[in-house]
Amino acid sequence: MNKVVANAAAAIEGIESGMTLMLGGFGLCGIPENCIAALVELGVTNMTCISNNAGVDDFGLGLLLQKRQIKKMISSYVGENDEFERQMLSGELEVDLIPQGSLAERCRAGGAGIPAFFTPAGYGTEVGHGKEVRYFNGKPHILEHALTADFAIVKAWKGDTNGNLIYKGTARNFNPMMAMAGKITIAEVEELVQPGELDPNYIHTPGVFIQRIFQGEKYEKRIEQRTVRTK
Amino acid sequence: MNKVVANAAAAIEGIESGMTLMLGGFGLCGIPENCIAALVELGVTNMTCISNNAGVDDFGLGLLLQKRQIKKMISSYVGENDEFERQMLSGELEVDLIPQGSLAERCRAGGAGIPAFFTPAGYGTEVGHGKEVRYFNGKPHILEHALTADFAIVKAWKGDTNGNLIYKGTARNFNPMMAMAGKITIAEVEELVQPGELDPNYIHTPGVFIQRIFQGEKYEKRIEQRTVRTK
Amino acid sequence: MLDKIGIAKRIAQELQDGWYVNLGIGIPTLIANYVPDNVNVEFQSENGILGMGPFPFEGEEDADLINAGKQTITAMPGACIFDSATSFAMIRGQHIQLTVLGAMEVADNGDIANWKIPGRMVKGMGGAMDLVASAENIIVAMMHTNKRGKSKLLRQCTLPLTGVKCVKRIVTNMAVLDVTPDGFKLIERAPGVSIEDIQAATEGRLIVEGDVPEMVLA
Amino acid sequence: MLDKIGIAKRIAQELQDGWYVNLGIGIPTLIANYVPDNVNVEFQSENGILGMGPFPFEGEEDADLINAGKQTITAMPGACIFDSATSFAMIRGQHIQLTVLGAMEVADNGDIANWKIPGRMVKGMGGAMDLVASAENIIVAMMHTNKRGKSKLLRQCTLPLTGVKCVKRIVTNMAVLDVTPDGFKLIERAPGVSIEDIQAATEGRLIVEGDVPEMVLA
Repeated sequence: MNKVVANAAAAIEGIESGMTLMLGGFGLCGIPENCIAALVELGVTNMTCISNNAGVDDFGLGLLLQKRQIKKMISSYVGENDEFERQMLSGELEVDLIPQGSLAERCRAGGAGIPAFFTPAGYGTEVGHGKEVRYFNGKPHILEHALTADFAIVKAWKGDTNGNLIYKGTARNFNPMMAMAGKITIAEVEELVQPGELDPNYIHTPGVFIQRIFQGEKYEKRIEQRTVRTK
Repeated sequence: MNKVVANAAAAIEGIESGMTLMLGGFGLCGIPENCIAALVELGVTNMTCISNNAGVDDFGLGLLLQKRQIKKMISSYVGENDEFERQMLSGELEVDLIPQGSLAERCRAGGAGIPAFFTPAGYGTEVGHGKEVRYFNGKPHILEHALTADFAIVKAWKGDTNGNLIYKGTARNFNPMMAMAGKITIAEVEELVQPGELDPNYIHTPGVFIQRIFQGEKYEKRIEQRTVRTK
Repeated sequence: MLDKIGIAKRIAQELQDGWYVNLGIGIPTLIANYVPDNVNVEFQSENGILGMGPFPFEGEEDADLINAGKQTITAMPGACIFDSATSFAMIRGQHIQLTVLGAMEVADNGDIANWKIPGRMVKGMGGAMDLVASAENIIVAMMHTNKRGKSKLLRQCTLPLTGVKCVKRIVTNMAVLDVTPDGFKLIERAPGVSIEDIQAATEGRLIVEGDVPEMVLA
Repeated sequence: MLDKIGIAKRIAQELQDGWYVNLGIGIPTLIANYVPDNVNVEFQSENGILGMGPFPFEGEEDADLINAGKQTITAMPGACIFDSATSFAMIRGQHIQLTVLGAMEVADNGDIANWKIPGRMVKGMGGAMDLVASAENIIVAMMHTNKRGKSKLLRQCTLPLTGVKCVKRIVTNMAVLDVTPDGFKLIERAPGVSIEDIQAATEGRLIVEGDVPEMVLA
């Protein structure tokens, strides 16, 4: 068994128009830059993308939006992207907005074989419309279902050829849950190492969840809100 | 705010007869030895203990069983303990046996504010009796509810005074989930350090889940099945 | 009348030693700058960090270390990093003692709306729905009226809700108010603001009992 | 007739390159010793490790590194450690390609019983119920008959079930059998065991079609 592929183009082999993808990241932090570029290049269309955000106009998933490759977004917050808002309000883009915690938990559930669970988030709001309501300890909860994807694409800091991953800082975010929830999960990493080079005690994503891995290149890691203080 | 207490006796202050406790560990691996000893000393009775196993006759929770301090055990496997089996078969001890994965997930759910979830484990068996059944993708699942405890007691390798914990090897097991599910969670650690000494990227249990912490002493770390090969 | 910093300063007085606190985007973020000296709190950012520190010095920004507002941040000694599922386990499991967030509208039964203006603006709820559905202690930080001078403290929300009957306290540029079964109860007035001013700017039911003190800001 | 090692060796032939495999306590544990040379598999132990290695050398035992049978183990290069919830996320989420476990009884519809003898023995199900409820590929490793010579391959289980209609294949000291809609289908005979021997030792419906080959063990 060899999980290592040469590059992003090889990693996304088998991704076809109309499929559902999960893409890790929060804002532009921890997004699979190499694979997104390869998806633009590949030109697949009518994609359903599950991702907490939709990038910005000219980076991240915004690149796929520009090219009209996305049919539907499943996200929690899309406030940084004018093109997104335009396509959504004009009806060109289907959008399913999900509370962030429910999105994270639904991805985890999809990977963990939990088909559905109850959460209080969204009760009494649009999010709860049409969903089963049940009270626990006197408090209303709604039933939410697991999310899975044809392909999940995650970005890690380091990975070994077994697929074990370590993320850096808050670039971890949704990546670990999405890694669990892909029928096929692709990991792009800044540094690919041999088995034994990562301490087994500090692995964030066990290799069992990863089917393909490669070392990405030219990470831009764009900062959305550069905030500093003066010395 | 100071989470640090002097020792096990101070840590278990407020634990009273009749309460529900969660205790981390798998077999004798990763069990809170110091706090168990202190509970024997304290002499509380009629306890409900949620723990994957029940120790062996003369170590771990077996010590509390010997002293008849436990009214009810909620566990997945109790095969290593003759006194346990005797008390259970004679009816002195109430026992609720739960599939190991459901036990882990129910503790996590308790800590994560998920009151209930569906799982396939136990469908069509005694475990499923009386529980709601629902089909997802044509497969039967049962509804399982969250578990919480008055006190959760966990054992970690290293911890800082903020309550951040790192476990070592397979001594991790149930400790992280139980740490989340205690109304009050006590952590005993082999080495207590200052904030900043543990790398934020490799914390297994965030300090937010821990209310009391202390450095334990004289860890025996008994091995249940010493298996070796010859050079 | 308070400015945004004044609102942040007033809310900072609510912080209690040992609390874990989630601060929303906007005014709430400013609160971190005004924590009282004798109070230790840890700030959680729902994208996955506990123990957020101040912004980095110029040149020390790390693209892999941001807060929920996508701003570059630093980590305090004793911080920890976690994934989004664990982050919302903390929130949903009520391990965070206080949530402070902004709002477009608050109703006098505690309903809140802050994520959508149908047909005009949809940014998404982000973590707000999880936060308001679970937090035991929710303070809303906002201006008392919107840009057109219309009250944001209503009898009923007109915008799609973020959560129902969840807000406990509201701190605006004009007042501190608590949500009670009978409506907004006026707790404090901002410096120089009269009860009449507040009544005029509040559309929801307003309860004024006895002397309402003026806020004292450090 | 096979001994326990023979059963383990035969099951080892089922392993496919790249699989993640969970081995139960007892005979299944032995399988790790007989993995074919050209096959790479990783063993998962449900207490929280992937990439389990052989037992440690004497004096190198680590109390903090055990398998689900509470035995001291080692970790292979590329191993990883995780908590029990994540471990069963792997299992329940069907990320493990093969589960091998022991049984007291198997019924010819795939039901399995292995955790309780009412009034006499209750060890608990451990992870077995999660494993059998989710694994797509379940092999039972057991003796064909119990200590009193009674068949363990039944028309119906008499003991409390661990899982329903889940077992795919059974490897005993006498035979390899698959569970089919019409009962146990005999796939292979153990060396020196006749079809009649197997028929006599099998209480459940047994399907014998054509020539049934004898197992070939390396």
